[in-house]
Amino acid sequence: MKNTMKRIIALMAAMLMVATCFASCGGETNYAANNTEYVIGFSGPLTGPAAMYGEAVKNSAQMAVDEINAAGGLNGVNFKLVAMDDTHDATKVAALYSELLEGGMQVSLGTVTTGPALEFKNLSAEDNVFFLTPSASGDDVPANENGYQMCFADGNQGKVAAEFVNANFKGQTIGAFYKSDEAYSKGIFDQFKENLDSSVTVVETNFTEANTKDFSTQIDTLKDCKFIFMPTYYDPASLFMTQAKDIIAADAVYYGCDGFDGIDNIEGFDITTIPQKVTMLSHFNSKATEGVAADFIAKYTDKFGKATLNQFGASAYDCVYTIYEAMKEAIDEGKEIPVTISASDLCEILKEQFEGGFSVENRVTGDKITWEKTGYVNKGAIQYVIKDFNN
Amino acid sequence: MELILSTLINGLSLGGIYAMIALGYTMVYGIAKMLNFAHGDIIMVGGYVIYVFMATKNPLLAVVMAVIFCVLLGIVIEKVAYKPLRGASPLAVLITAIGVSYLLQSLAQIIFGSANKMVTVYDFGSISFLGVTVQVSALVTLACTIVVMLALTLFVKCTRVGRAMIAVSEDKGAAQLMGINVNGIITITFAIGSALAALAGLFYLLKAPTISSTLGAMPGIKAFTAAVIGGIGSIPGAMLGGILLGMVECISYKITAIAPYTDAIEFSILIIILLVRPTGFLGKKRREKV
Amino acid sequence: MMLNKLKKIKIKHYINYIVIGIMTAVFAIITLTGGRFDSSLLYLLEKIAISIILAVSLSLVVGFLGELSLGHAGFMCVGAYLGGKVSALLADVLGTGFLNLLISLVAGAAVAAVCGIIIGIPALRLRGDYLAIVTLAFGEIVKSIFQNTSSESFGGALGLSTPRYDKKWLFIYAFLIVLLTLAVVQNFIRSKHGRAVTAIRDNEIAARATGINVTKYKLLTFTLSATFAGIAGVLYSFSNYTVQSVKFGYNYSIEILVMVVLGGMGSINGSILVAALITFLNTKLATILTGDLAVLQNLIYAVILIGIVIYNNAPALKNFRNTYNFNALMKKLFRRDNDPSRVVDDTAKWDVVPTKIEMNEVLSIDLVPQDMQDLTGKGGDK
Amino acid sequence: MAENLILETRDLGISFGGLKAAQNVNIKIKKNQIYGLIGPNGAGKTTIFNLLTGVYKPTQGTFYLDGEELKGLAQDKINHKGIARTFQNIRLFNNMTVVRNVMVGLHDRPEFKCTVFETLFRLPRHFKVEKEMRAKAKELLRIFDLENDRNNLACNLPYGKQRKLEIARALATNPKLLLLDEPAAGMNPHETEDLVKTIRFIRDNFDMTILLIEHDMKFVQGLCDEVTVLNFGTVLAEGDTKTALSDPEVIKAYIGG
Repeated sequence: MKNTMKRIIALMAAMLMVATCFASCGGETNYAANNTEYVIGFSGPLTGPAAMYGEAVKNSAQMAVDEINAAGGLNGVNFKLVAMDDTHDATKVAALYSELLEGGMQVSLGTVTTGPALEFKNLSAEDNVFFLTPSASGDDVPANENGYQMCFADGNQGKVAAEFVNANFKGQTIGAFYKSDEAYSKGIFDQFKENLDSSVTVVETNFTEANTKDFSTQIDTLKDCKFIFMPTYYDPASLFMTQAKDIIAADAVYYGCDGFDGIDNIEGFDITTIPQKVTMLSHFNSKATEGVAADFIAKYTDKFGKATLNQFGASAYDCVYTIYEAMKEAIDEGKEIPVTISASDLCEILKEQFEGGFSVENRVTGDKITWEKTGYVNKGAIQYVIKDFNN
Repeated sequence: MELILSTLINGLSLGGIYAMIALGYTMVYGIAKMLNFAHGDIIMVGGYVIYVFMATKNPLLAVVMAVIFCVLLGIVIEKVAYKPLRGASPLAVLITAIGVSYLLQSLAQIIFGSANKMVTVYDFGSISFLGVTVQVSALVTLACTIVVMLALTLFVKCTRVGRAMIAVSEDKGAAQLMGINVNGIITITFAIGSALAALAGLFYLLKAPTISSTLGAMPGIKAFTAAVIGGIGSIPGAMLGGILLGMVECISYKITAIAPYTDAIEFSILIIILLVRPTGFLGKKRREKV
Repeated sequence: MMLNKLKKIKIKHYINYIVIGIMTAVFAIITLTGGRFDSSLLYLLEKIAISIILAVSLSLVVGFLGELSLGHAGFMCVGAYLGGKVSALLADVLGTGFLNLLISLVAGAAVAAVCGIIIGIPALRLRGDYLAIVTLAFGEIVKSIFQNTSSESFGGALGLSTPRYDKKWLFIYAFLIVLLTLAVVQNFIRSKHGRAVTAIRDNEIAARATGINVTKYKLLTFTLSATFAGIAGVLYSFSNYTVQSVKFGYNYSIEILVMVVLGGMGSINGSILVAALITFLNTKLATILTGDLAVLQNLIYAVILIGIVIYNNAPALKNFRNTYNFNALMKKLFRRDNDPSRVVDDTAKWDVVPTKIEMNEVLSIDLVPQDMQDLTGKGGDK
Repeated sequence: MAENLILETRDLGISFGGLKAAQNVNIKIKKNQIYGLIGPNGAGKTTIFNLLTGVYKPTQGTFYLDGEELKGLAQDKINHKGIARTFQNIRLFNNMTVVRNVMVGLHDRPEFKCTVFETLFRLPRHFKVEKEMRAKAKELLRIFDLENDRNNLACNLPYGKQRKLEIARALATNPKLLLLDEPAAGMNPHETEDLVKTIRFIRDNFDMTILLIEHDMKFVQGLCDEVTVLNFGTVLAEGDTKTALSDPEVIKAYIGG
């Protein structure tokens, strides 16, 4: 018995020692205290079905960081980009976020996709970390004070699409195809339907995660529609088009949102074999021949090829520059941003900038970009034709 | 009318695929008395083999290679993972099968990456009749399934090996005493099941030309549902169950209000059937010996 | 007298309480005295606690009742959504304090328990493979239903937003709940009722003939197991801002199953250790193994799973197992069981792999003339 | 006379599909009897046991234990009413210790009642019941000379001891009628002799009535007061052991022809 008591006490002491090693005393910890560069962090799907987006964001953001550093950084201080792979899985975000923060992240690009962003926005609000997401378009993503979007919010996309339909298809029947158990797809569709003119009839059909391969029933439902709204990612969309190419009328139009981006770059899928017209709502023209966008496209394809060139990357490129310019403006206004500034302090400074009507001009994804207090972006949308009718 | 016809054709072709997979399930279950959880993943392997050999632009070669590879894989899995456990508790065998399923999925993902791969095996085009446009591949799938089912029934009924299979499924011990090589029969069963899975992989690719490492997981479970509905161990039962499930799925997707719950509906059917009639429609009842 | 009583208590039985209890106490003391931990560590601890609760509760069904459940994540899902919803509703009235946690836990656990009863009913009629499939189907049904709810009720595709509990304290509560789980589960299995459950596992037919109410105990075990899965779900909703039902798919159920199997089915301590280890590794590997290598983790689990099961169950390896097992190895290392006069303590024999009656053995009608040798051998000497 | 009957079956029978496994079986067993149920293989002896213990529901007739009709009750209920059995192929709880096997048998005795709630919260009754159950189990094991094996796993016992343990477990449920399915199967003459003594001991000391299936005729003749001979599911002969066994029909059935 004595022995056991001794053992228990020894165990307790050992644990106390180990635990105290992990513990730190006092108030908030500044994980950036040892930074020698400004650290920008984000998490995105670097692998998995949505990897194309994560890669694009990572490449473009890195490109922007390299350019800024090559130009001397911010008053001589360089930037550093840290990317984490969340495989589009919201449950991984919390661990990755702490990893980022404890690794010294001071400002963030949030996450690439919406699902993980819903977790990220709250985690970052807890620690007061500023983020400007290039592509997580969920309506709730910028709900907290510390979050801003570079892309159009889903609701906004749905609204713009509905306005387009209201203007062009009054009194007609259109089709809609969406994924009922995905935040992005369902979110856009709900907004779309809400803003739709009552004279427009929607034939809607949906699919779920369990069946992302065989769309014959859905195609069958939509086969008489001349305009099909498809707020989905490119993967199911491309499958739908392949399976439907003979069934849906050749003069029908597929109308997608930013998830369509990259549909013309899928290995094994030749979009020119699809007779129908494919259009999407975008803020980036990947076939631009002049201006900043053309520069970006040239630089990007030169470095990473065409496969991952899409608006996610373009948006991320703009995000990094926006953050850089906001910090620069703050310094110009006399605020101090030391390299070891804590994420929370930097967040206060950036929030003040963004709330104070900060804007950037002549960027890849917009000529003049401003932000509302809610965190939503204000800029022009492009109706982008990926591919016209075949004949 | 049009609506009914097109739903019918879609349901039949999807049901054909389920039936094809369910045939493999049902044979293995009937003879080896185990739920081969990895069966669905053999479909995926077949799909990837087709994908690899489609580089030669020869669909026939790709399909033949897929069948051969899957048969070999099926035999290897049986020998390495299941045979040592013959006579062990069913729980242990089931867990191993789940392990094999996981193994195949993760191997595929390591080799081919996690992104979906598009692969067009052969474009049969489509035809129109009675105002309905159907993909020819759907009809091909259905025809093939029926042929395979008939062939299997004949094989089991009329050949020595087939009759030996029935004997093994009835009573392993007695079959052994009668001079039947039980292990050999089980191996043959796995080989046939895997070949069917490879074909199912082909039909899947004809239907939806994309492949990923989780391709077989859901169809696998659904096909098991089909096998149970039809009565596990019964070849016509698997066919019946597959077609039934395919129809249910297509009809459910057709009705927008319940479309999102299609999976839930299918699985509820499974649970209800198991509770009300655990032997399915065409299954035989067995009594426990005390 | 008192000392005598104390002596009778076997430390071995309480070692898991002691270790976890001390750990919790230590962390609580540090937190109380103003110490802070990195949020990554806190989050890891929360996850470990959740995993332990899940593994221990699943091992009740798999290890002790001997039935395979592939829908454990489904019960967790129910708990997470219901508990999360209750706490979100209560947050306006009560804030996110301890009272809220308590009420949500009770709510989540209760609903999960009801689901446990519902899924326990098939368990009475089915067993083995069929039951496994039914539980799997249940998990998928639950997932699919919550995925498609309206955004006002349970958030639908966006997931349910839940209040996150103060992370400084949540992990301590989580570990207190781990202790509670352990107490309930271990008290249950180390009682006459637990004995009845293991009897059903070992030989259901004999258990029935011995007067055990198999129906009652199967339902009870499923319900108990589901309840704690529900509690784990509520904790999950408290440790995250959103509950998204995709998480609770069949893969997650398998992950829990892996913990139980690797821990040695029927070994609570094994489950605890492996649950903690796997959760730790998963978190660490998630940042190390990036890219397509991330699957390597699954590959390794699969190989270990197959290996362990074959090693533990293959009839051909029986002799090998008896000479080279963990206990024999320990004995060799520590030589403490060599004294023949030492009576082996019979209350500690829980660490054995369950065996069920062989299916082949029972799947034929009673009337097959199976004992021919009796006629020729015994019948002769009358 | 009638009130002395422990078991009475009235036209008991069952058919599986078209197969009549047992039909019109009438057995009357008096208190404290050792009663034999014999017959060639496939005669339906074990089927009768399965009917009596509720494994199968009779499709014909009924049966009474101590004047109470038990037809249609669940297996555990029938056990509670007072019928316990052993199995032809031994069914022990292999991964549990010997003493625990017996304690499972004691599980539903009213004197060891203890609710789940009480055990979960470790109320005093839990400890009291556990202690008493263990003591009782040890007592039973002593009778069968298994006390020293009590902490071994049941599967590690030698064959003869496993048979004994199964009987001990059945006895632990405190039955009025004990059904033994081929208790002497696979035993050597010495063990069999030992078993005869044990069965007599049980009858005398536990005030027990015993119904047993056996092939070993010496064993039956030496032990049973009365027998029923079954063939093809029907009663061939019954009554006093010696008379029944010398019935020419019975001899014909056994020797064949």
